[in-house]
Amino acid sequence: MENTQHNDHNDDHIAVAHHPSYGVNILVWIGLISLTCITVSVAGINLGSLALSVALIIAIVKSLFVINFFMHLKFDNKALKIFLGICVITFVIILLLTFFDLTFRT
Amino acid sequence: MSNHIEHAEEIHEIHIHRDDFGSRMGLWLFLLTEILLFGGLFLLYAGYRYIYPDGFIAAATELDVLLGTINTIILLTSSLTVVLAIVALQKSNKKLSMFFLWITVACGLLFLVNKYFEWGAKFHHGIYPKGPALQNMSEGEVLYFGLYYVMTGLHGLHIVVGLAFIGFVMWQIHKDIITSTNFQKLENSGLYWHLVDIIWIFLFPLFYLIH
Amino acid sequence: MRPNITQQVDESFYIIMGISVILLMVITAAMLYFLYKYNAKRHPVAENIEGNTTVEIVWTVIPVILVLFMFYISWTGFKNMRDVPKDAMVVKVNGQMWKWSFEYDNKKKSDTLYLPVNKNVKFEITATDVNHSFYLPQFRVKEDAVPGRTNYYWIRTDKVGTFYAACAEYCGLNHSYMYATMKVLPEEEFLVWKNYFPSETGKDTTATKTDSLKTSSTVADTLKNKTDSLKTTSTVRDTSKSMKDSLKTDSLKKK
Amino acid sequence: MANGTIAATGKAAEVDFYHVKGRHKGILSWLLTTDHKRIGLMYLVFIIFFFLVAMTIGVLMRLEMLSPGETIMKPQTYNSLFTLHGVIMIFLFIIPAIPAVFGNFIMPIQLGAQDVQFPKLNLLSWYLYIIGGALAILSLFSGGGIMDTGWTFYVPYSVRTTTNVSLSVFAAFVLGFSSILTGINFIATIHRLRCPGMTWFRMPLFSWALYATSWIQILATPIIGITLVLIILERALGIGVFDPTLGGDPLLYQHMFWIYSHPAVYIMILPAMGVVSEIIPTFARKPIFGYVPIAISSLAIALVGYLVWGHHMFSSGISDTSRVIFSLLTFFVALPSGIKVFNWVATLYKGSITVSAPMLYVMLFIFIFSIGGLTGLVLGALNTDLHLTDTYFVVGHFHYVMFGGMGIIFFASLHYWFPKMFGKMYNEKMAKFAAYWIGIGFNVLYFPFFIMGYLGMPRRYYDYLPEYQIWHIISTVGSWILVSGILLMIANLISGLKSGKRTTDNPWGGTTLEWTTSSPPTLENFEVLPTVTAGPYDHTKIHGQEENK
Ligand code: HEA
Ligand code: HEA
Ligand code: CUA
Ligand SMILES: [Cu+2]
Repeated sequence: MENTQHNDHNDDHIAVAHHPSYGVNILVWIGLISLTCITVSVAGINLGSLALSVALIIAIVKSLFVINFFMHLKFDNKALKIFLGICVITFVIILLLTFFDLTFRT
Repeated sequence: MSNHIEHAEEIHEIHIHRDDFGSRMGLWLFLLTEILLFGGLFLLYAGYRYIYPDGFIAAATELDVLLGTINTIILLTSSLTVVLAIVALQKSNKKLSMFFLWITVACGLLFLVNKYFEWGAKFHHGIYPKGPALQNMSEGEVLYFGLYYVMTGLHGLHIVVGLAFIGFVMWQIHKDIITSTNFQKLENSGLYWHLVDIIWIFLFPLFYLIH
Repeated sequence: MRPNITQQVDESFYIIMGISVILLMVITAAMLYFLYKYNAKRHPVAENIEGNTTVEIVWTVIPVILVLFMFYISWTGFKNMRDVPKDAMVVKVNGQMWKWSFEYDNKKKSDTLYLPVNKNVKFEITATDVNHSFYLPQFRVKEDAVPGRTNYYWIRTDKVGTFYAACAEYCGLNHSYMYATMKVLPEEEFLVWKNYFPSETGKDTTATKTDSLKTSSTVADTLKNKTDSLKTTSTVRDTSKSMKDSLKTDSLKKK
Repeated sequence: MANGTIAATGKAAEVDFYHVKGRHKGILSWLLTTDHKRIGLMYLVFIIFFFLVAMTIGVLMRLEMLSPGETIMKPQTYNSLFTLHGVIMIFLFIIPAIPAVFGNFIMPIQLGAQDVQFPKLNLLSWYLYIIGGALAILSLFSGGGIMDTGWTFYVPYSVRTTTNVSLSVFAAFVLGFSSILTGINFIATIHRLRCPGMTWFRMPLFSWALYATSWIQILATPIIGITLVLIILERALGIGVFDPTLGGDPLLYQHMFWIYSHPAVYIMILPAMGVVSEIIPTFARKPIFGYVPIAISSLAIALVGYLVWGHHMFSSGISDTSRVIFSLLTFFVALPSGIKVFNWVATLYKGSITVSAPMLYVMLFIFIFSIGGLTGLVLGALNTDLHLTDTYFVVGHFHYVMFGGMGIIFFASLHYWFPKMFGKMYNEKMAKFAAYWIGIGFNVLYFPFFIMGYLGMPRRYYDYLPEYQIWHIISTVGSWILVSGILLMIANLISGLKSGKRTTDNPWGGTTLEWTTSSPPTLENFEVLPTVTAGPYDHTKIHGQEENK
């Protein structure tokens, strides 16, 4: 058993995270503002049951922008991505299992 | 299985070495708890919205979409300025960095002022827990406003904490404790601020944009 | 006929418990045996065993089978429990601090639960203030009484006799005194009671209860008080003489 | 000396961490310390304090149950006492106990680190724990009297009762915060501070267990935090979130409560399982059987533990579909625990076993925890649970897993790491006697609970029908046996602390890194940072034998 296994103690090279430049960030911001406008105007249209999904999808896209660029997760260590993934999956599981109760109640 | 003995003098100084990534990891872990803190509330929201779809739609009409949109834009902008402050500091432009942070603080305060007027208007109309108007509303509406106050209130509290964090960081930048090579604290305050922003990104459509 | 719920619960219990006891004995026996056999005195040099994939698989797969079996047993019992027979008689149960009250399909109300024997009975359970739980220990089943919701279960009354219902969800000061007496009567007697006797809620039970608390007597007394009040009802019943006679003989015949 | 092939140069040059001259002196050198060992010990003092308080309450409750009707107290007192007993045991004792004390003290050393990743945060966790405890105590003497809701705080009762729920609940909230910060600290420590060569699969199993535990702490605790805040808001402001008269759904409260509190039971047991995996190889003189399965099953328990909270709500009226799903998942959570038990027993096979006090406690644990866990299966079964839920059967189940599982292992850890922490040794004979005595008392105390429960004795009952009295009497007598055993154990440890023999650095022949430092360790734990070249439980070269190889 040689010491070949990856030990994330050693990857200090990403200690200082890479940040996108001014320009990229401003572009992301423009995207976010546009998405806000879209979601507000879409809300005016009567989409029925789709409305919630559309609103949520837009919100998810927006938050992905913030997470990946503003919070530069895209350029950061893989461990942090896994952490966030675990957290989101946990939340989804909780939601799902609770709804197994709510939707099947008599 | 090698059994050689390593003399590792060079690691002896490990305790003074700075671990930016470790610090960031700690903050991310904390953010996860924040996500789940609000997650609990989102779970309640989902449950009650499922049980009382009509009440929620009726109640949402009471909120001012314009005000909500303005607040969204304010928060998104403040998020941008935090990032720009980091980029500026990285480029050793301390003045510019401080300037961006001031904008962030201003945006945060503006957001709170808006919220204050929004809540004030609701209170004025008797829409508050045990308030006269709320008592005549349907169950779904009561729950909607209960959650509205709790969730936006908790979010507001996070804004306050975020502002305090950023204020502290600004003071340290001013004192040159945080510098272009040592800015993890600024990063962390930024990460926190973005999370508060993300939560708002979800609160906004869920409360303001239901029809 | 449908399997009896009460018996099914007991069966599941004994099967799962039986498997568990065997597992426990195997584990404990192995442990003690190893402690004895490989004691440092008897076995001074340990062997360097780091694991064995085959046994890992074995003791994963066997428990999987066992737990699936346990799940299956309890699930069949559960399905029976939730599937109320069509002919079940409905009794509405209401819990409040700290008494039970019952309402029958003819709007008749009572604090004592009278039921006909050999009948399927469905309880529709709710509460007015806080959570309670309608527990019939002798029938091995309970379901919470939650304000704003109606839960249900059903039982089959298979013998005449006196039973009791307890409150099994903590509900405050007198939680441990929240009993109701349950009388299973021969069907005719039950019908007479149901159709000819006045509603009797809130008659004396709460009073007795608080009294019994004050004098800090025991639950047993409380229950006895209730049975006493039951007895008074039956003396009332004696007055409706002609009916009584016919019923008595009938019920006797049945037994 | 498997895990610790280190460059051990001139030792004893440095003094141990008790005698280091720091910036502060006297009591301040403790209150302002950031040393993980000192913080661990400070936790130990207060955790034992709260444990004793709650145990005393437990004994009082048993006295009350000696006879039906009033024995020594009024119903309101009893209701407050079991609430207090539950709240203190859960939030102030069992959740922090092993992680905060032994996790803090031992885990960084086991990883070959000098401290945790965030030492200041560690101290903050301790202060939050103290503040939470102080608030809990304050709540007894203020407001409308001692809370009487049960440790589950079920609405609507918790919103209606006039007792001091808000403050107690706030105390639990603060304690939750403390627990979260500890979790964050441990995860970061395990990711960042493992010494060179300490790969994930060379980590001692105790660290693995703490890693899994920390994840549960981080991901589950916030949910209870917000739920408790909602109770406070509901009580103080009448905000409608759970109140059924306003349309709220009490079952959603129960979901939120158990989304935390079920995973929380694995916060309690996982660290204990980690300790077991440390002690057994040491005293069997051989590597643990199935290192990888045990490590992975810790993660599996953490994961599956998330999916089963509904089994506490089988009788509350959740949908039939969800009951079936939750029940099935509950059965699966037994598998990883089973794998651990089997591997532990298999480790004994062909070992060279010394049954010292810690080992004795561990054997007791395996027996008692198995009973507790297996009765958990009866509760997880759909139809039997409807009979047994909220009866003494449940009370029996959870005392077997909590006290018999985690509590006993807390005692085991005290005995196992005692020489390391204090550099002294207790009286081994006495310790073993106390362990047997505790084992007997424990079973006499709690086994009757299963019988009573099956016969239909509901829990949280101040008063009961005379037919149950015989079981209550046996159980109360058992509590006296247990009390004497625990007092004996404590007395023995204290006298060991005062006048015990000095020990060597490695009295048990352990192979993990903490046994390579001095007892007690120096401030920075290691003279020279260790480098690890093999797995944690390699006994082939125990102390002194490595040269011969
Ligand atoms: C340390 C704490 C702890 C632990 C580890 C557990 C472990 C388990 N618990 Fe327990 N439980 C509690 C603490 C704990 N519990 C508490 C505090 C309550 C009550 C809360 C309240 O209402 O106040 C409770 C209540 C509770 C209930 C609800 C009862 C009710 O109110 O109706 C249920 C139901 O499913 C349950 C099930 C289980 C199961 C299946 C496990 C499993 O994880 C057990 C797994 C272990 C084993 C199975 C034994 C070892 C394995 C073998 C010997 C191998 C062979 C076995 C097979 C695979 C078949 N528990
Ligand atoms: C870790 C968890 C833990 C532990 C260790 C214990 C330990 C004990 N518990 Fe526990 N118990 C709970 C957790 C725990 N309990 C929980 C969560 C509940 C549910 C609460 C609820 O319903 O909300 C509960 C409920 C509960 C009940 C049910 C109440 C009811 O439903 O009506 C009972 C009844 O007998 C009981 C008894 C005991 C006893 C006798 C002990 C014994 O172990 C105590 C043994 C005591 C000693 C051995 C003391 C020795 C020491 C001293 C006497 C020192 C005194 C000196 C000084 C202070 C200096 N407990
Ligand atoms: Cu009603 Cu307990
Ligand atoms: Cu559970």
